[in-house]
Parts: sequence; C-alpha cells; structure tokens
Amino acid sequence: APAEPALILATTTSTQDSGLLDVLVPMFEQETGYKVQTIAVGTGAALKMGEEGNADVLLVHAPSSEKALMDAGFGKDRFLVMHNDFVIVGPAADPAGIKGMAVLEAYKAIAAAGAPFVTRGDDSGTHKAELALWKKAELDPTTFSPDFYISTGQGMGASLLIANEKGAYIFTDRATYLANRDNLRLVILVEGDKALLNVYHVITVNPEKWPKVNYDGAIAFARFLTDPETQKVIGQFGVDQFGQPLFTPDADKTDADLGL
Amino acid sequence: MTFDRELLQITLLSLQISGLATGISLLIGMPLGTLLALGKFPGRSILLSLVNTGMGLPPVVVGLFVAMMLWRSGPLGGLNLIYTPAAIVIAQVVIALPVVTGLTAAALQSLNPRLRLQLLGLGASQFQVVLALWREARLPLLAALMAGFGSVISEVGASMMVGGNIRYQTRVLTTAIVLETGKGNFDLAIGLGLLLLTITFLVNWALTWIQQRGARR
Amino acid sequence: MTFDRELLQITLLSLQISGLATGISLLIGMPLGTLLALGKFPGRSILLSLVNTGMGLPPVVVGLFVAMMLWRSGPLGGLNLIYTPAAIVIAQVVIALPVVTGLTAAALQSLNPRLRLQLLGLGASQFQVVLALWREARLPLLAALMAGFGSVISEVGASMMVGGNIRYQTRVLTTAIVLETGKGNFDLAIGLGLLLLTITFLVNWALTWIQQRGARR
Amino acid sequence: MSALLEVRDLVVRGGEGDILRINSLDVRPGEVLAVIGPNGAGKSTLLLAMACLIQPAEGQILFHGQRLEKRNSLAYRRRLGLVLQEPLLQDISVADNVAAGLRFRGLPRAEVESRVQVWTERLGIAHLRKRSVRGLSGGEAQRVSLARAFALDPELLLLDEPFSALDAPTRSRLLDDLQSLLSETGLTTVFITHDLNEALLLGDRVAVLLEGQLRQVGPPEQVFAMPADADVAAFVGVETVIPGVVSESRDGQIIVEAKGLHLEAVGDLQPGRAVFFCLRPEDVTLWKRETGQKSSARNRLSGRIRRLIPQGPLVRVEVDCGFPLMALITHASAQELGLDKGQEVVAAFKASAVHLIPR
Amino acid sequence: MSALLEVRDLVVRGGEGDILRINSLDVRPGEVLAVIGPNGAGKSTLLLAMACLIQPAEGQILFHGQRLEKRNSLAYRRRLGLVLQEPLLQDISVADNVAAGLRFRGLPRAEVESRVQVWTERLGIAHLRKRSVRGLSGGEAQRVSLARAFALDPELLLLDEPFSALDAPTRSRLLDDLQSLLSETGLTTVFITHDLNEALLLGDRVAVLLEGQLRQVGPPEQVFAMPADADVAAFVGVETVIPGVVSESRDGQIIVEAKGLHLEAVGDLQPGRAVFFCLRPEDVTLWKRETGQKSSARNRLSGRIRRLIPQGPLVRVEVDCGFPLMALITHASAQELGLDKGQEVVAAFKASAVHLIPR
Ligand SMILES: Nc1ncnc2c1ncn2[C@@H]1O[C@H](COP(=O)(O)OP(=O)(O)OP(=O)(O)O)[C@@H](O)[C@H]1O
Ligand SMILES: Nc1ncnc2c1ncn2[C@@H]1O[C@H](COP(=O)(O)OP(=O)(O)OP(=O)(O)O)[C@@H](O)[C@H]1O
Ligand SMILES: [Mg+2]
Ligand SMILES: [Mg+2]
Repeated sequence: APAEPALILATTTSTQDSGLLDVLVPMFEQETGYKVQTIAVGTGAALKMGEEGNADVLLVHAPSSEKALMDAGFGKDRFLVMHNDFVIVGPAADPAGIKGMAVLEAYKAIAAAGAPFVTRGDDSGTHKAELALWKKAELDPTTFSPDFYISTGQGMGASLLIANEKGAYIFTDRATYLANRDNLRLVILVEGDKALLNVYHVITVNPEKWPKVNYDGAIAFARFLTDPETQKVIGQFGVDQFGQPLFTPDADKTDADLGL
Repeated sequence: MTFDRELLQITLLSLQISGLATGISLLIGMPLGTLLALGKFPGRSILLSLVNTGMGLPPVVVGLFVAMMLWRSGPLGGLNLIYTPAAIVIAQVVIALPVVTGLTAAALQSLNPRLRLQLLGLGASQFQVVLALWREARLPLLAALMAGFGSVISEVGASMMVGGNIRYQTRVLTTAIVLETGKGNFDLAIGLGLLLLTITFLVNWALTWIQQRGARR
Repeated sequence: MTFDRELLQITLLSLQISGLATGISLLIGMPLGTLLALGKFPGRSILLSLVNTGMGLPPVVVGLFVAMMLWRSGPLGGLNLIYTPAAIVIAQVVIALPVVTGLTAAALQSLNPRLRLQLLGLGASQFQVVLALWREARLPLLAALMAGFGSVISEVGASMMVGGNIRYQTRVLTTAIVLETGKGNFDLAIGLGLLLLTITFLVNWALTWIQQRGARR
Repeated sequence: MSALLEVRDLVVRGGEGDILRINSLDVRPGEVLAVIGPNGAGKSTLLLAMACLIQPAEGQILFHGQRLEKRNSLAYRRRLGLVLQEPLLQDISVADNVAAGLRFRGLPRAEVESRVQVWTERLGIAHLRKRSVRGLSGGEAQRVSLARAFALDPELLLLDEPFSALDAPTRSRLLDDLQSLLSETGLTTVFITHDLNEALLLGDRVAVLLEGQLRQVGPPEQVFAMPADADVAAFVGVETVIPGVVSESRDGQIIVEAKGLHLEAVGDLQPGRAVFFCLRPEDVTLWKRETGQKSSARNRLSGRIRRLIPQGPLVRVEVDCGFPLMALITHASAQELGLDKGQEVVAAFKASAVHLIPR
Repeated sequence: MSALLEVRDLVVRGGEGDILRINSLDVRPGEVLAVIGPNGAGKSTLLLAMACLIQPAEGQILFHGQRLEKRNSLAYRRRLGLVLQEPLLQDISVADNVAAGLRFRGLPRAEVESRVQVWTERLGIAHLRKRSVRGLSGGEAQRVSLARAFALDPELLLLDEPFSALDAPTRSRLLDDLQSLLSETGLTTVFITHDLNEALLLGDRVAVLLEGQLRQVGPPEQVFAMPADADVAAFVGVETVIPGVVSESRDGQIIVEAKGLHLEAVGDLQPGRAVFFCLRPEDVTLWKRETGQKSSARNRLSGRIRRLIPQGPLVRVEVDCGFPLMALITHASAQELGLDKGQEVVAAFKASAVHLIPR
C-alpha cells in the first residue's frame, strides 16, 4: 500500500449522480491501495478546492476555467478523460418549435418566442457551456426577463425538475437527463451538434504550490482513468441501465479532436 | 437589479417567508401543544412522541415530501404552488410546527398544575385559562418561538426543494449561500451567512430582551 | 457490501455521529445554559441573545465555516479531520450546542428561584444545587435533549460539507437522501427519510416515555 | 330544596385508596360552614370537589338543586369566590392578580379598577398594587389571594385556611371584618381551618373531617362539647379522654369506673356500658392540697403536677392523678397558688362538665 | 464572643427602598430567639440573611465570631437546619426529600436511612415515605420540610413559620416535642412566627421586627408586658392603647388624664409628660353594675358592652368607657355574669397592670 493512502478527489455532482464513480473508485482502490475520498460539489467549488490545495485531484468539465487554473500554475497535469454531450430538452409540445434545429438556431427561436427557459445559473460546467452558446448566438441572457429566463442556482437534477414543472426548455447533459428521465415529461429536442460536447478532464493539483497534497496518489488516479482498461469500462457504463453508454472514452484523443 | 438591491430583495423575502412560517406554526402549534400538555385523552403520549420526533424532521425529507405533493403530478398539483414562496412557507410550517408544539407542551407541563385549578376557580373559561397559562409560561414560550424561527430561517433543504431557489422569486438567504458555496465563492457565502446571523441575532435580541424583562430573578 | 449491509452501516454511523454530537452538546451546553440562567455577570443578556441566535445557525454556514477551518488550507488543517466522521461531529456540536444551551437556560429560569435558596440552605454545594435543579427541570431538559438530537440527526448541510458524503466513511442517512434525490431516486429517498424518522421516533418515544413518567399531572 | 350546595355520595380516589368518601353534606344559604380536621384528612380535596374542579370517582354536587356538570360548571364557577390553601398568584402585578377574576367576567374597566382599589385597601396591600408578585412576603401573597376572591362579590365563598400566613392583628381584624361582612351580606361560606378558635368564631356549623370521612356536623358548641366519637374528641381538644365502664346509673346521675377511680357524670347510660370519659381542660379547677375550702364540684382528685405549659395569658397544667389530667388556668391563678412542678394539688370538676362517649 | 450568631449593621435593599436595616442582633448559644412582626416586616428576609442566602447591601453576619463569606459559607450552611416559609420540596419522593440534606453531606447510606425513618415517624409522615410529593396536602408538605431540616442534626435551626399549616393537635404535640428536644440538646434556634402564643411558649427571647427594623428584643414577659413603643404595643396585643398626659406623680404613684378620665398607674414619670396608656385585656376584670363588692383594683370604669367575641374557652369583651376597653374573661364567668351586648358593666384593673409608654 502507498505511504499516504488518503486521496481527495473533488468532482462535480453530475459525475457522482451518474453513478460512474461508484464503479471506478472501488476498482482504483483495489488496484492501488489508495483510499479515495470523493467530494461531489459544484464545478466552481471543485476548482476552488484545487486552487487552495484542499483536494489532490479534480475531475471536472469546464474547459475554459480549467485552462485558467492551469495557467495560474495550480494544476500540474491535465488529461482528457471522456466526454458525453449536452442536449436541449423541453416539453413535447415544443412551443418554440425547435425540434431538430441546430443549437444556435434553437436558442434564437426560444428567445424569439419568449418561451420559458431554465438555466442552472450556478457557474457549473454545464452553465458555462450554456452561456458560451448564448454568446455564440449573439444573445445576452442578462437582459432577458426573469419570468422567461429562470435561474435556479441548483444542480442539474433539481433544475430538470423545475423545467419539467414549468414546462420550460433546458440545456442539460445527457447523462443526468437519462438518469432522471422517469421523473420527467421533457423530451430531447436538440442533440448531436458538434458544439454540444461535454468534456471531462482530470487535473492533478500542483505540489509545488501546495506541498501537503498527495501528488503520488493524484497522478496514480489520473493514470488509472486514462488507462485503456478503465477507458473500456467507461465506454460500457450505462449500457445495462439505459441501453446506451453515458460517456465516450477520450484518453487517446486531444482537445483539438473535440473542437476545444 | 443591482447586486445590493438583489441582496435586499433576498433578505426581505427570507424574513417574510420565515416570519410567516413561524407565525403560522405558532398559531397552530401553541394550541396543539397546550392540548397535549393539559388534555387527557388516549394516545396523548404517542402523540407527544410523534411531535418530538417531528423536531427531528430532516428538511430534505420534508422538502421532498411537500414537493411530491405539490408537483403537477402530485395530488395538490392543481394549486400551482410549487416553486412559489407559498410552497416554502408550507414546508417550513411542517418543520417548525413540531418544534413549537413540543416546546409549548414542555413549557406548560412545567407550570404548577394547581394554578390551572385556581384560575378556573376564579371563573376563567377554558380559553381564558389557556391565555393566562401562556402568559405565565411566557419565558419558555419565547424560547419555543426562537427555536421555531431559528429552525426555519436557517433551513435550506426544503426551501431548495420546493422553492427551487429561483432568482428573484424564491431565492432566500440560505439557498443563496448554498449557491455561492457551490460556485466556490466561499467568502461571499460566509458573508451571506453572517448577514443571516445578524438578522437572526437582531430578532432574537429583541425577543430575549422581552424574555429577560420577564425573567424571575 | 450488500445493499442491506450498507444501509445498516449508514444508519449506525448516523446514530453514532448524532448521538455523540448530542452527548457532547449536553456536556457543554447544560453547564453553560445553567450558568446563563443562574449566574449574575455583566453581558449575560447579550450572551443569551447570542445563544438564542445560535439556535438559528444555518447548517450550511456552519458546515462551510468548519470546513474552512479543517481544510488543509485552514488553520486546523494539520489535524487531518476534514472528511472524517469526527469533522461531522464537530460541526453538529456547533449546531446543537446553542439549542441545548438556550433551552437549558429557559428550563432553569422557569423554576421557582427560592428552591435554589432552599437547596443551599440544606447544605448543598453549588454543584449539588445544579444537579438537584436539573433533576427538578428534567421535563423541559428532556425536551431540550430531543430538540438537540432532532437538530443534528436531521441536518444535512454541514454533514455534506465537512463529511463529504463519502461512501462507507462519512455517508449518513441525510446525505444519502440528498444523493438519492439528486439521482432522481425519489422513492428510495423517501424510504430513507422514513427510516430516519422511524429511528428518531424510537429514540424520542423512549425519551418521551421517561419524560411523561415524570410529568406533573 | 333549602340547601345551597349539596354533596351526595361523593367519592374521590387518588393513589392507592379513597381520599374522600362523603355520603351527604349540605351547605345552607347564608351559613358559614367551618370544616376542620387533621392534616391530610381531605379538607382541601373536599373544597376542590365543591368548586367543581376535580372529577369525583362517584357522586355528585348540586347547586341550588341543580346537578353540577361540565355544561354548567363555568356559570357556577363565576358565582364562586375561591381561595386555595397555597396562594397561587399569576406572575403579573398585584393589581392585575386582584383584577383577574373580574376581567374573566368581562366587567367594565372602571368597575374593575374601583373594586381592586377597595379590596387592596381593605386587605392592607394598596401600597403593593403596582408591584410584581415576586418577592411578596408570605402574608402579603395570602392577602392578594384573599382580595382576588373577595373582589368578585361571590354568592358562595370557598376558603381553604385563608388566614394561616397572616400576622395576629391582621388576622383578628380580618376575622372581625369577615364576620361583619358575612352577617351583612348573608354570603354563604365554606371555611377550612386548622384553628379551632377560628372555627368557633366564624362557623355557624362545624364539620369534622377525619381520614376522608365526615364524622360530625353540627353547631360549634355541640361539636366542641359533645364530640360524636373518641377521634373527634381527641381532635377538637377534649384533652382528657379515658376509657372506663359505667358502674351505676340513677336519675341521670352516672358513676364511671375508670383507672380504679369512681367518677361522677351526667347521662342515662346503662351500667356495664363501656365509655370514653372526656373532659375539657378549662373545666378543671385546681386547689392547693391544704385548702379545706368547699366547692360545688362533685369530682375531686388528688395528684401531682407533672408539667406547666404557658399558653398566652393561660397556663396548661398536667396533673398525674393515676392518669394524666389537663387543666387550663390563668397565669394569675398559677401565681396566686404558687404552682410548681412536682407539687401536690387537688383537681376538681363538675359532673356536668364530663362528656361520656359510648365506645 | 459569647454570641453564636451576630448580625451587624445589616442592610438589605429591594425594589425601591430598604427591606431590612438592623444595627445589631445576637443569637446566643442554646437559646430560642423568637422573631415576631407583622406581614412584610422583613422576618423571612432576616432569616435568609442569617442563612447566608442573600447578599446584603451592607453589613455582615458572624458565626462563632467568624465573618461569613463566600469562602466559608458552605461549611456554615452544613451546620444549619433551614425551614423556609413555603415548603419548597423537590419533585421526588418524600423519603428522598427528607434524605436530601443528608445526602448533600455525603452521609453513609445506612445512616441516611435510619435518620429518615426516625424523623418521618416523628413527624407522622412515615406512611407517605414512598409517595411523590405531588398531591401532598399543605400540612403534609410542611411536615416533610420540617423532617428534612431536623434530620440534619444541625447546630443552628432557622425556622420560618414552621407550624403554620399544621392541625392543632399536631402543632401542639410538635411544639411540646420541639421544646423538649431543644432543652435536651441545647440546640440554638431562630424561630419566626406570627402566633404570639408560640413565641411565648418557645422563645427564650423575643425580637420584634416592624417595617424592617428591630424595635425590641428581650425576654417574652418583658416584650409582652412592657412594649418599647406604641407600635410594638399594638402588635403584641396590648389592645387598649390610649394617649394621655401625666397629671400627678408621687412616690411611684401616677395619675394619668386620658379621655377626660383620671386613671392610676405605677411609675416615675414627671407631670405634664405625654404617654400612651396601655392595658392588656386579660388584666381587666368585669363586674355587674349592681354588685357592691369591694376589690383591690384601683381603677374602676363604668361602661356598656359593645361586642362579645368568643375565642376558644375565652370571651373577648369590648366595653365602651368613653374609649374602647378590651377585657378577656372565661366563658363560665360570662355566663355567670349573664353578660350581653348593650349591658352596663364595671371594668376594673389594678394600677400595677397599667403600662405607660412615653410618647
Ligand atoms: N394524587 C394523589 N395521590 C395520592 N394521594 C393523594 C393525592 N392527592 C391527594 N392525596 C392525599 O389525600 C389526602 C387529602 O389531601 P388534602 O389536601 O385534601 O388534605 P387536607 O385535609 O387539606 O390537609 P391539610 O390540612 O394538610 O391541608 C392527603 O393525605 C394527600 O396526601
Ligand atoms: N425583590 C423585592 N422587591 C421589592 N420588595 C421586596 C422584594 N423582596 C421582598 N420585598 C419586600 O420586603 C418585605 C419583607 O418581606 P419578608 O418576606 O421578609 O416579610 P415577612 O416579615 O417574612 O412577612 P410575612 O409574615 O408575610 O411572611 C415585604 O414587604 C416584601 O414585599
Ligand atoms: Mg389542605
Ligand atoms: Mg415571611
């Protein structure tokens, strides 16, 4: 067993809620003897924990914020792990008529129709991805009426429920949507666009900044995630339950391959 | 809205919701607690246990339960209350009610039981007796009030669940704190926490002042 | 571990943590509340307000604050307590302490103040007086105990924050409920909630039984 | 139905056994019924039952011939003035305490205030009106409790040892006051006391309660001079109670043999009848041994003084005449006779002063 | 230092003014000091101060010459037996209440049990030992409170109206008991009472407290026969108190002019001196108007009977002789004389029975 077995993994609620970590973490522990403490928090909080050395390794999905963290020198290594994709879901009645549209067209149609749209508003990876698309569509959501642009400040699952109740459109990751599908009457309206990739990276916290961090464990975990065996497991995860995989393994690709 | 105005709006909403919830809990809980303390009926003891259990109702469970009632798919979906301040008030009443009821019962049970006989002997109706006993137990009843208010103003699980933490509509101080914590804005979160505590302190300071003016020393 | 064994482990951990936190809160809060009720010193009234404010400490704020202390970057990071059951106990003590202290003070203040003089006159030391007064106020003190236990067993914000909801290590009933809610497993969440309530009920039923055996009726 | 309040077949249970068991007790309009009895006899319990404040296990209470039930109990309680044994005051000002019952009845403000004024003055607590009841002395608290009941101008007063904490002058002044108030207004009163003097002074009739049972009810003279049984006798203070047997009886003249002595008494019991021979200490005269003086007293017993117990202006003297005989005489007489412990004296008492209780 | 307990320059404040202000009061070893005074005089407050249970604003209490302070107060309190006016029992069983003080002292279990047994029996509450204190009658509660203090075998007993709720037979039995206990053990006692008889009976000395101030301390005879001032006189029951002026004085013989009458008294006050003329009702003899009989009484006043107030075996008679004069006579005399309201009588009293208080 390693000299310092305790390893703190800060990740986002969406990875935990999908159940993927419940599969991967025990594998890693068995292989290496590390004890992983998985802390599921908001993306912002996870990055902050890395920045302050309160976590050893991060598994997050907010590429632009991740880059800022790396540039500031708080992160040491950063590897691409996997991706899934974002979709726009909404009521089956589809009042703005966006079904099958490209994502930017769909945004414009929703704004034009003034149909209710739920946003997480919590600076999470998903929220940031959604905002980036508004920007690309040359719309400024801060100018929208709060009755139409509903900011929940909550996690994906809760926000989906609110959208469901309000009959609103919402930008979500596919995994969480699938996990909650039984409780929802929302259907997928926009999907498959290249702009809708949700990319996860693993980042080790820089021991030069924070001598107390367990770098050996962190790098071991990063290697484990990008190991071909593990990648195969990731590729199979969710098939049993949803009939389709929830994530696509990406360790053999580069950011550029995914358009980042 | 500017940040300051939004903060003010959130703060006022928190006070309104928790104040209203506490008020309703008092309105129901004090008579109920009185009945449990003074009444004689079968099942009284079980009821008291249930009420005391209620003091430990987890807000998330309450939130989930109330939400399931109020969702469109739920039995009360037709009322369209989910994700409104009213929904938060309902959930908070469920949380504060057992606290107020249980502490009211404990407060009245520690009065001299013969005082009640003396009051009846002075010609008090049952209602007048209750009022007089409340007056007599005003010290522990104020503690019950403060515990009830404290339990709702600080509660987050239920507010989140049934209110939805929707900006400008149902975002209250505690849910804002959770949001900022999730964003990693720990300083802002702590700042909001201090604001919340200051408000609670001011409310309690006023109540404690009333309470201690009437303390037996 | 099978699901049943995991559930058992989570339940036992919840009870251990909340029991310990309640115990520590009683150990500190009862003497403190007694001092506030019976002592005469400057600032007593302000202290009482502070304690009563503490009844409304939002668990999330407590959790955040304790986490900031215990994180590696915090002043107590060297203790390596973050994300351990001990950390949850610490946070829960912060939450339950004001409840126990405030309700203890209220309970003792509603005793006849001359009883204390009579006890002293019987040759009781200050310590013996306090024990006798606690015995006398056992009814409202049990209510304080139940309110304290209820506030921690049901609390989730702080447990989540400082415990991390780590499977097999710091996952307790309330954090498991939040997790299942997040996963959309509402039925399981409600089931866990009912389990939690059943446990709280059994604890309170035992306490209420003791309490009512001693009720003045 | 001439009785104002009737107690019928009342049984109150508590703990292991019966606290109270009363077949029949009437309170007549306008009378003062004094209830006496030792501690724990059930006097306070009786009062609570009369006030309709405890649920008896059996039996009923009638007021003006109407059975008291839940339905009419409030109306009944509003015609009562009740003073419990312990002055249970509310934790508010003295004036508010005195006003409490009046406010319960919804009386107009001015009326409440004037009655509070009158009664706090009458009970000497006017200067305390604005004070909180905390810190009141025992007597002050009792006065508040009395003022609170009197202010109600009730039809029936129920008083449980109302003067026990009052100082002597106030007590006698209040007793006088109460006496004139009662005779003026014809207010019906049930009055519990452990002070036999108070019972004698105020009571039109006296009820003796022993161990939860009514042993005797009657005019005070009768109860005090002719106790119905030995227990009542012992309680009301006929302090010499000796068992004996009637040995002769002729023309209302009786000789009782007791402790080897032949004692004369008045009555018509048959010889052979076992009796208690009862004597009140104030009916016993003491003479110096050497005095040859004659007197009309039929019984003359020699004895030796065992104890002298001063009691106000009087001295209680215990004489050993084969049995302990108590005599109550004035200080002046004691001095004149030069009485002292161990001294031989003659105790004399008239046959008519003896009370025989069959046993 | 011969005093066991000394009170020096004591001032206790409360509310607006001083509750108690005592320059000096000593309790001598082995004595019984009876404290009397009207309601609200400060008796209970004095007792609390003596027990070191309230912090006086000024002054100090010394025990065996040692000043009582926080440091030694526990040791002192463990030598006390304290009975407060209200029996404040703990909400536990009767036996546990009686045992409380013994347990505080850490006495061995067997010792505690035997003392509880002894004292519950002595106070007639042995049958209640296992009962909770709830539902105890007033007198039962007071007995528990007494047993609790007596069981401690204290060096100093502080009793605040300890017998107020007891029934007459128990009270007199306990008084007798206490008297013999005290004389056996030489236990020092401070005893508050509102019953002047109790003060007379038990007190070696009597202290009179009025409005927070000590007005007189002395042997009971002295206090009752020669009150230091008019207030004390009124309180201790010298019921006739009339203002007058000394008109003549020769060889210890004094004539006082009061209400137009010339009354004889004994003393050496100068003519012209204003006095209160005080007379105890038991020193007044009543005669039928027509009786020509001579007597040794120097003062003879004619008057008309205004009231007859029965008081136990005695009757208090109020005679209007230009001022109200009280006489206390036996029932027998009243009957013999056929006294009745409105009747003319002669009231006689000896010059030596008059007590003059300069004003
Ligand atoms: N709940 C109860 N359980 C058992 N015994 C009780 C209960 N309530 C009252 N008693 C008993 O009933 C008896 C009568 O009580 P009550 O108060 O009527 O006496 P009392 O005649 O007023 O005596 P006192 O002169 O001492 O006031 C007492 O012996 C008391 O202990
Ligand atoms: N905290 C207080 N504030 C104001 N006055 C007080 C306070 N405490 C006591 N007093 C007053 O002090 C006086 C003395 O009270 P204390 O109890 O000593 O009287 P007491 O002589 O024992 O009378 P009683 O015969 O009625 O028992 C009373 O008039 C009482 O009202
Ligand atoms: Mg009684
Ligand atoms: Mg007193």
